[in-house]
Amino acid sequence: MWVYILKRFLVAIPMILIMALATFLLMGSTPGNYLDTIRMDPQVSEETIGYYQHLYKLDRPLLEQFFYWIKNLLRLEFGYSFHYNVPVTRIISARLLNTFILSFASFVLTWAVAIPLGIWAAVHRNQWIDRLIQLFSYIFLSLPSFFIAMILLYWASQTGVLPLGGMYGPDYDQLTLLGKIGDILTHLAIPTVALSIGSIAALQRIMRGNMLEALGQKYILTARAKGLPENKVVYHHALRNAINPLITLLGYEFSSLLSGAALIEIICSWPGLGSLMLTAVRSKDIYLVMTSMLMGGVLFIIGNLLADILLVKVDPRIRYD
Amino acid sequence: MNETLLTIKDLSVTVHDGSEKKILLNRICLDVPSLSIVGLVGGSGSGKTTTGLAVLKLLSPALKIDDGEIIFQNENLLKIALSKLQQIRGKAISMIFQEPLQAFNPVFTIGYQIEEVLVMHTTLNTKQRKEKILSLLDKVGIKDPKRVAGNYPHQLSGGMRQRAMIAQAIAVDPRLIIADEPTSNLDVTLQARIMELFLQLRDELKLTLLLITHDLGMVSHISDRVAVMNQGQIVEQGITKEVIENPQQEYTKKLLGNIKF
Amino acid sequence: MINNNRHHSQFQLALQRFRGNKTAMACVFILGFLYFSAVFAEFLSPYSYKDEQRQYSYCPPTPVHFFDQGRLTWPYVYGLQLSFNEFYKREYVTDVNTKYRVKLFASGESYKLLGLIPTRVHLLGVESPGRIYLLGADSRGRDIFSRLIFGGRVSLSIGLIGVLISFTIGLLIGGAAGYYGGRVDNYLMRLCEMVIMFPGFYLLLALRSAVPDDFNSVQVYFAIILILSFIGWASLARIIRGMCLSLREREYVLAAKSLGVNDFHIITQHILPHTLSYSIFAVMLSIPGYILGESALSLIGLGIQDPFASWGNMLSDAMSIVRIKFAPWILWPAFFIFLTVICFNIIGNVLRDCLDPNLKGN
Amino acid sequence: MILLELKNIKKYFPIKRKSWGGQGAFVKAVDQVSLSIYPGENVSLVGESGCGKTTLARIMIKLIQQDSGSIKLEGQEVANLKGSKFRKFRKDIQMVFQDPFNSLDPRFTVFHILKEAMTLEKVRYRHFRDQEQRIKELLAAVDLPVNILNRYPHEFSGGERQRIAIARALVLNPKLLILDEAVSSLDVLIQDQILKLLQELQDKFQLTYLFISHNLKVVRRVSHKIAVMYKGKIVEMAATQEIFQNPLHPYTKELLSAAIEYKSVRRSEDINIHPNAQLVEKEKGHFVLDV
Repeated sequence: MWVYILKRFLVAIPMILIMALATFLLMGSTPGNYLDTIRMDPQVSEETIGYYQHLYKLDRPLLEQFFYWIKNLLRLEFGYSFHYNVPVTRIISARLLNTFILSFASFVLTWAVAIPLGIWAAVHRNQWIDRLIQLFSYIFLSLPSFFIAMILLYWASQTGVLPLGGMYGPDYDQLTLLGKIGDILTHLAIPTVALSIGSIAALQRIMRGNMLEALGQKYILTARAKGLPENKVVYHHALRNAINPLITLLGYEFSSLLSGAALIEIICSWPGLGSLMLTAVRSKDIYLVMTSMLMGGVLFIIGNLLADILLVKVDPRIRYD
Repeated sequence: MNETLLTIKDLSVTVHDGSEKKILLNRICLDVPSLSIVGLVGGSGSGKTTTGLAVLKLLSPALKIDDGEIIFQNENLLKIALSKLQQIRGKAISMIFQEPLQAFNPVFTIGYQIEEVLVMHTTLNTKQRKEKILSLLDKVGIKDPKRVAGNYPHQLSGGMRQRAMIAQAIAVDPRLIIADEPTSNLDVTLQARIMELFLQLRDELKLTLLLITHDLGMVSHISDRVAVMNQGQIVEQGITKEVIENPQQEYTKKLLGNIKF
Repeated sequence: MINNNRHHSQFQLALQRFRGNKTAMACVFILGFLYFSAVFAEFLSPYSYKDEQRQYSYCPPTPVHFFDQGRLTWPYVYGLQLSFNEFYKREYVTDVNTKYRVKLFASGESYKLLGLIPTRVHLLGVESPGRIYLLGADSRGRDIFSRLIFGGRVSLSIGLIGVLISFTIGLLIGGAAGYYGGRVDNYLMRLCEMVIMFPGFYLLLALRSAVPDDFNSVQVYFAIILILSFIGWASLARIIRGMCLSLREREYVLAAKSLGVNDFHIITQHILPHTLSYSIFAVMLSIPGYILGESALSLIGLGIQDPFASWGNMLSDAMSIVRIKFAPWILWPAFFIFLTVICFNIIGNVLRDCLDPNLKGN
Repeated sequence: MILLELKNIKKYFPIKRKSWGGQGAFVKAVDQVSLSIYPGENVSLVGESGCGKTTLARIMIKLIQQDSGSIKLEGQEVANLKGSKFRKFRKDIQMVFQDPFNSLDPRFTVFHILKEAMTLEKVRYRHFRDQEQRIKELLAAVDLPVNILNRYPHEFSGGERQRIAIARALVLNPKLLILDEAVSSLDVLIQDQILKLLQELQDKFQLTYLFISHNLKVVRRVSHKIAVMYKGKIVEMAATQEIFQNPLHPYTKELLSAAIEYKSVRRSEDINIHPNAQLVEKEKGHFVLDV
């Protein structure tokens, strides 16, 4: 088992580096860099620009900059953010946690709603319930997540029930621990729902398809022929098989969650990696972009790996090789 | 011949796919005397599998049983309540299917799937069930029952899987086994061994066997009575020797012509 | 054997089944109408996308009247007066005595129909001082209805061109990986995984940042298409690779080889046609991704720049709750994104069911 | 003169071992097989799944490359044929595959399927007229109505599709037709018709058949010589009557008793095959693998 995990990481490292190099070259190849924006600011003297230039080796050719960055990386030194003037790690770790919270909340909501809905629709196939769920799944599948976010925010502004974006209430610091959690949860509501509606619809359709396929298999006939009651046949034999392909989806779901989250974060001003990335990209803050790209990639690899390990536990036909 | 265990009288089944209605079984009559092996022979699409599945009402929803009776232990299986029928399925009557790899649930071990029958139909405790499973697997000629019980279906060879399937069928000493093409996917030599196992179990466990197959040669060697089916009708039925020696129906003659030497 | 004289290949049978599905055909009709209006945008829209009237900022949709004191007349519109109420908020009072007839084929801004025929004719319009805002105006008083049609031109075309590019790349890479297998397959699939691996949006932002800032909107438009198709081709390549792997083993491919048919013919005659007919639904289902991708980028200001119109950048106006409250009509572009995306989804799913009857969900 | 001569053909498939090297084990799919097929004398290769009969067939038709061993077609080494000689080889040996629902491209009409078979004789079948005439002639030969030219495979039954596949294989007037389990997935009665059809075609087109099957009963009527294969080796080869009357090798006995009387032979230990055992001629034309 551990050999397999090691192998997966060994394969993933070069991939991330290649991706990082590609982004670095892309970022670097465009004319102008962060310092140009500072130059326009009259108060900043020429020497400080020179100092920064030297410090971050911005004057050196691109490849050298990249290796310089890699060298720091090995020393877990992720470089300096120009825009925020703090080490990159400090900004990113907080933001990463927030993005993780949002992604995880949306993930839990999606799976808690979509799986039972999918099973229920499959078991009541072609009855009006199934048709209704299918209609809604088409609608929610096609509603752009940013539109849902906007409408929810608008609704919240009219009814004042939920906060209008952001992560912490004004009086967050005075609250007790429980109060703090409650506050974050209320702020989490809108972005999570906006992020999950699309994936709930998609997952529900897949779950329904898998259940129908499993119900059509021969071993369901055998289970009935053994005299097992109907719900044991459906919820034990069929469900166990229908879940497996979803586990593989888990890995990719994680990456689409991250990218989906980014957009919603920006709309609901949720302080996550997405909004950070947007400002970094806008201000060409190279190291910030690189590191958040790296973190996004690492998060994805871990998610993928967890999904694969879980799959091996769930489906005996799959081995480690 | 001793009294009949199972009687199928005027069984008619139709399927409604899309607009038209197709007749699958047309007034099927079949008697299965107890302790006998009855061969139900027919080409693909003759309705032999539908007949086998109809006995335990395992037909897919699209198929409708228009009329007919299936009398088993003087009860009409088509009319009794589902809960009562579930008592009979796997206990009094059990089934064996053609493709054991698909007929076993791929994500549960063989031992677990056999145990399910024991849990359902017996009051044995866990330890007794474990022993029963190992003895069943041994009875069907599996050399290493412990390993096989812990294995998943895809880890066994074709012959081994079919033996496990048979072990599952005889788990609760059924009176009747309906075997739908049990050996068609196996190699010829394996086929012969599985057939011998059926004969041995029939004598040892006082079993009655309804053998559904397309291979008239196999049936002529093994079964006591034979029924030949074509396009949803039983064309000819009787003691195997008589039917083989002087077949009345054209279709049976053609089938026989193919295996004469 | 069925011996009717008209013989249909499985693909034609699938199309017949598709035509039988009323909802799917309705979606095809809607999309057809949207694409038609995108092509004839200049003619159908009363005003050009950049025709600003600051004094009509956030003007509500102007009602069109058909009855004048109870009598049916040629449809007309009332003039509007701008006034500020006590909170200095803009208000539009309808000036009952100035009427403007709604003219069909009115002359308006000159343009080149289909880029060829210079003309000034617009489908409908109102004489100059009057303005007709069928769906209201945006912050700078531009007609939302016109900008919607022009915006459609961008959003709808991005979907098609983007999918065409990523489909061709996917076909080449997926086909090569699938047909030749072995190490080629291994490397190409690692490449695909790498592209899929990265969260799309970060990649989108990073690639977008690589686009120089002095690009004008047309260059940005093509840059976005390239970026979106760069992200999209990998998932298509995997689908096509899976298909080629299974097709390669089919016995009719072996038979063709034994009949002396060379590799090129086998690929073009046997492998590609199957892949194409099966990947149509994958293509249909991936178009929404491009449309949403563009809208997302434009929404946060990295996509199509003002004054050009795209459904995404029109929506960026609606990012503030206050504006939604006072001018809810600025949400119209979201409806059209939703409409297009749901049509493609329905068509894609119905196509998949028609092509693989045995894969039918219901 | 021997039509097709195989001289100790070997084909081993490596089993995927864990990547840390070491001598990987091999599946000996085809293990030093020699076989000679004479014109007009049908040979059957009979064996159970995994005995290597299909691999051997695909080697003969050069769909798979053998590790070692020589193949001679009418006395001429086939290994490195090029250009027109290779095309002649392709024309002389054709194959009919097992699964009728998989061996015809569902997108091709019957005309297109048969026309594709003419790729190697473009000159002779340049004009549509010649093509149509040849196709009609072949369809008649396999008892199929002539008006099905623009029909698609999904409109036919299993038996009809197999007839189309046979017609396709005959387009180039092959000398040897390999039937890889060509009838085993068909219904009993249809199997009978196809075997009768093959017997008629043999005289009309001076064909020689090589049957690949897992069941002795099926090939009994149509083959003159039977070779029984087990674990990649031919364990016994003799005239059909000889094999059925007095089988010598234990495996053949087992195969026979299972196929004919459905009785399995109680065998104490596994039949062991010496790695380079050779076929020995015990009686006139009756070869058995020496132990």
